[in-house]
Amino acid sequence: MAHRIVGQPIGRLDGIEKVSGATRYSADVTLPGLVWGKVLRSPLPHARIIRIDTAMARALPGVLAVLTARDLPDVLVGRRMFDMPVLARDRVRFIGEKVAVAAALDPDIADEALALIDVEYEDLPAVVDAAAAIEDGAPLVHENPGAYEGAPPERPHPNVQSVLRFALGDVEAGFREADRIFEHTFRTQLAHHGYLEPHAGVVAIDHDGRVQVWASNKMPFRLKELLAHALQLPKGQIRVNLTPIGGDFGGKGSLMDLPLAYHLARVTGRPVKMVMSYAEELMAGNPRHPSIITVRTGVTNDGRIVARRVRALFNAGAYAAFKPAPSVNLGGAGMGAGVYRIPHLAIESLCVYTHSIPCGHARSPGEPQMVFAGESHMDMIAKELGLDPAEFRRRNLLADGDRLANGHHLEHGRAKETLEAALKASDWSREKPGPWIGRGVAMTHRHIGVGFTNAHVRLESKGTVALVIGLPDTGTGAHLVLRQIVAEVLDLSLDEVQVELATTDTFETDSGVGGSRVTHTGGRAAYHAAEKLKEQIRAEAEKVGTPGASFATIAQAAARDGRTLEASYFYDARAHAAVTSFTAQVAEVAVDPQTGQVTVRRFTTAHDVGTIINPLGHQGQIEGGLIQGLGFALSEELGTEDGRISTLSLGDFKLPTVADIPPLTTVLLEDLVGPGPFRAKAIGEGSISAVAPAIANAVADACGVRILDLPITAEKVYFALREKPA
Amino acid sequence: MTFTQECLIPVARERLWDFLMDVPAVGRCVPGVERIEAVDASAYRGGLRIGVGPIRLALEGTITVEEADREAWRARMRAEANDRRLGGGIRARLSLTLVPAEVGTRVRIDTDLAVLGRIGEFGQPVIRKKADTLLEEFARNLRSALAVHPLEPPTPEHR
Amino acid sequence: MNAFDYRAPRSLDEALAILQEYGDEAKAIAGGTALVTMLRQRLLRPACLVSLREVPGCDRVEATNGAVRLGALVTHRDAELAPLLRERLPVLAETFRRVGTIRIRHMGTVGGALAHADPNQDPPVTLLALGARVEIRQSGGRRELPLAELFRGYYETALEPGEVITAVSVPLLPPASGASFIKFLPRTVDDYATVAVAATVTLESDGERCREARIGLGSVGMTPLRSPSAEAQLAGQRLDESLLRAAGDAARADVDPLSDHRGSAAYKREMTAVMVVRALTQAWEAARRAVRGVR
Amino acid sequence: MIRLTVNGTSHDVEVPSYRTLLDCLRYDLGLTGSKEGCGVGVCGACTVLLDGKMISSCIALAAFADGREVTTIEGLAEDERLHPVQQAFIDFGGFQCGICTPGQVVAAKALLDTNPNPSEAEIREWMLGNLCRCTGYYKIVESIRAAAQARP
Repeated sequence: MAHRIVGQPIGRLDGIEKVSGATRYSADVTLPGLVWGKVLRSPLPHARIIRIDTAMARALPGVLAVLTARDLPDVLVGRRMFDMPVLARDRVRFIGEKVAVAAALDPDIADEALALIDVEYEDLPAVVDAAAAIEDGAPLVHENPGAYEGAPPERPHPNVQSVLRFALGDVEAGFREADRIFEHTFRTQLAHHGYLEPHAGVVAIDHDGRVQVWASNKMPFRLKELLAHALQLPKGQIRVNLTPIGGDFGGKGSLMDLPLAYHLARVTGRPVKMVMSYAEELMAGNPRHPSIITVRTGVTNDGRIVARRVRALFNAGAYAAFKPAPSVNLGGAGMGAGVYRIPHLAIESLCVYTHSIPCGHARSPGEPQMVFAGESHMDMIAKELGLDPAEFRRRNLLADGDRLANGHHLEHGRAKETLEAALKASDWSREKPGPWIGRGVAMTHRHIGVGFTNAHVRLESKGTVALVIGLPDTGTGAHLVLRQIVAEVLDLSLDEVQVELATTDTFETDSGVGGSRVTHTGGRAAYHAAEKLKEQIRAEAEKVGTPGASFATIAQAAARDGRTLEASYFYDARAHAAVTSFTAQVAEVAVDPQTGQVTVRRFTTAHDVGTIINPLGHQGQIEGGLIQGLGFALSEELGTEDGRISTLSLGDFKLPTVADIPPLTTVLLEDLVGPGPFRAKAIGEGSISAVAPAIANAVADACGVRILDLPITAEKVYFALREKPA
Repeated sequence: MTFTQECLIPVARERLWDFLMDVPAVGRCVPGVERIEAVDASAYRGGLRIGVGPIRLALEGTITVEEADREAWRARMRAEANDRRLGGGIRARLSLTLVPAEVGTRVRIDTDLAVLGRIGEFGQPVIRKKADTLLEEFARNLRSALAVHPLEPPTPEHR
Repeated sequence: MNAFDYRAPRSLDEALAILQEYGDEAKAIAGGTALVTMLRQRLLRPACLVSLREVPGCDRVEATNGAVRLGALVTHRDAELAPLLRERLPVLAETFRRVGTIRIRHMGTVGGALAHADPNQDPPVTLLALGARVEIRQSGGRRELPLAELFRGYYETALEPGEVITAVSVPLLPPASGASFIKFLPRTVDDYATVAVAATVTLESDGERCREARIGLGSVGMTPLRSPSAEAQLAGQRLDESLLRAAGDAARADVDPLSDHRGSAAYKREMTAVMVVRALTQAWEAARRAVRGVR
Repeated sequence: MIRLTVNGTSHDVEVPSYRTLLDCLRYDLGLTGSKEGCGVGVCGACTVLLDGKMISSCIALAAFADGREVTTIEGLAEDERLHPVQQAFIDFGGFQCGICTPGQVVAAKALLDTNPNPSEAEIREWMLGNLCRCTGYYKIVESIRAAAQARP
């Protein structure tokens, strides 16, 4: 069916504020009497705190307060598993853990105060390597993690945070059916999200004790619950005010420094602002889990996969507190199955405690790691079987009815069409333009996110409609998408629909932003609310009796007998649909044999999508995710030495620049079968995960070396080339 | 970071050992050490000023002799020092081994060094190089303290 | 940052007087890109910052006899765009163009960068190869140093407290010469070099034998370096590919890189050889074009 | 005390010696459009023009601007009319979260001031100091090209 506004490439209507610097992010919130909080962090990976002396710091002019764990209630915080203190109490467990906090008139004075805090530590043995952490006799990161609120029951070793399993068929029997069995081990790096807005928050306590919060947090309603728990206050006493977020990519769902800001506000009687420096982000944000992934696959001689076992070891760091999923693990582990029909499958994902930076969710959590391993593994097998990598994939692609790792039977699957589209657009079968040039293909697919969202629509007296929503804007343009949906349903122009930001007082709950859910859950909530309002308007129009009466007339008619036409809808989708979105990507790279430098000459990305509500925003999601994937593949790595992050600025942790991006071809295969409004699917996490393996496979094609660990640096390729038998 | 350095001191092992066990005396041979006094039989407190590039460190801390085994000619000590103004410090475990050489005694120093806080953010590799120059000067001072002339330059090596 | 006394004198003499007064406790500041960053990291806590930004007369690019003289306060961007430099020493203009980003080039000054003595910077590499000299002033005194003698260690120079660099003068290349600068960036284009190489080749009038070749190296030691071993391979020789490769191999012996996120010491040593060959090849071709009178 | 002219308005501000130009703009003058990202001059979120030249205000002291002209993102629109670069960033998807956008827009404006019709290569070279984590840059380049064409 044809739409008026849905499907239009409309520019961002919130753009005027954003391009003119008027948008107020959390760090921009200023209040009378506002003071600054800064955190003192542990320089040691594991130590007992013997003594903290804050006297000199407190004596510094301009300092209003200095707090240690002693001054705070003895509570543990987290998103799902509550294992992290707000300030280290008796022990520090990673370099960068917070041990004290100071409030001062400006951030430099607060910083100065931190240097005057005297902390006496007793070093304790530390373990920073995930594999070493689960050996017998490894130093324990936590004495009894099982006792923590929200801790999963299974714990093969006290340093295991959580275990997540996916299983199909009988994997041992499956391997017995195999003619050949291949096993490879892959490693991926620790990597920060790279959002350019460091965590920021402002907390103010009203005279009536009401706690006002402005924070770079994408789940305001969950934040309210978590804060109530952390601060031991009734939920009703906390109000989170939605603020625009300067990039999330999975990283902005935690409490971060907000409990400290509250306690400083409580003690100083002033509003408190806390903004992390980027060095703090890189040392103590909640980056993507590094991994060691072993994939073992049994195939028949004609190239059919019969069995696969995957074991993923994620170095989760000192605390599980940043992981939001009930499993306290990474759902992306399920992608160990790839986009393939695997009758007998066993995936085991371990998140392991170490004395290093606690990791969290990052755009498609766990997937770039698993897809790099799985899709590199596929090419390595294809090579052994003497099959074209694309052909080997063809023989094993998921088709309708096949079971996914999560047990669903796939519906409307278009793995094959997506692959063929990418191959065609990338000239896969054409001869390569020269020596040391190679092509690589990789695929993935992703579910459409689930969750629950409230939407409220109200007909204004001037005939326009206000859409009240509790989803903050993380940058994706979701609010515009929601406006398009409401305008479409009510047959209004876009200007006639305004988005009104809720606070956490407005609605009972909302699952917030994340997991490729917003267009689906927010969109459906807005859609159904608009449908309800449309019905009321129709009924009201009949009462008025003037056919074709304007919305303004109708609104005023209702207003005359004291009514406002408005409707709410709570959309709640807990179970993933059996529909997913497939991605196929092809990288063409050139390798400099003298240096090992890899240059991506062109990149092709093909996506199996639903109805596209805003093509401009949709393409923006594809391009942004893809370049994040490029950085993950080639340049982004948080270097570590004995648990200390050694890349503490964006001068050392290198994000791609505008001069590093390859020529890009995008292919979209629309199929109107999504669970979202107007049969939309999701796109936010579709383009990131297959980039690294596509490049790794292209490098292998170009020069015959196989890089098993990310990032694919020139140095790794160079030395691999040197060791390669001529 | 761990690294190993060696230097040759052209005196007999016994004499060198006895000298090295006199921590304040040895301290005076370490470039930048300002004062060093005994806290108890095995622990000493002192101050060290060193420059890494433009950064001037004023480290205050303690050295503890954890083991002095004259049979094995091996001593282990732990050093902890902080710079209050910069916010940061160092933790070091040193193991000294004396091996007889053709001429005099070869001192082997195995160091496990952690540079903490802001100082560490400046660049660990540099600090490793810095340790070399420190050892060179230390060896030179040691020789003159023992009133001998260098027979060969110290030869820092990394493993 | 800590609180400090900020002074912005309007004459060089005044600046030198203040610097002398404060001695070790003062830092001269111009562009501030390096210094303010280190102040923000609280690695430095000077009692006084003496800004040279208002000091007149140090921001000129001028031709002196047989050389181009860059005032210490000339920004990297000004140097990159200076017509005189582009015409007389294009390799140096190109080197400045490769520094960081345009924003940083608008801020960072020629003198400030040299005083900072970061071995990962680009301009010193080419300036070393070109045999530049630095002019140094202090209250009531002046001296001149070959650039090579300025660098003493990692971020360490021969400057005494109270001394500032006022200019760097760069001799023009003799006839029948060519020069090149290569910045090897395997990660992202805004990164510091993994290895940077500048090369000059001067041919005999016959256009065949190499009279002199000079090689500057960056990011491969505690300071920017020359490569005497590689240079020795070439002086007086008939150049060919194998000789250039020999020079590249010889350059390995002159470097002592630090391992960092841009590459291990071993990799940087290997890349030194590769980039020296590439830089020499370009410089040699340019020199031959010069002989043939082709521009 | 320093006196600086920001977007055409002169200000006398009393600031401590250590105040960065960025903090001075954001907290002393309330112009929060310029952002602090990396804090070390790499990301470009704090890009402003000092006497017409783009710099990183996060590693410039406020004192550097004493007696000088500063242009920030707030100063680009002329009597409510958006600068062509600003309009193009909206129309062509040149931003998503918007945190880097003030820096991108100021840098792009500075580019078109010096080079009204830049090639794609020139756009890339000029803009490589402004990081963006949302867009992957493709639509930023498109926006700048479009702005160049839109200018009279």
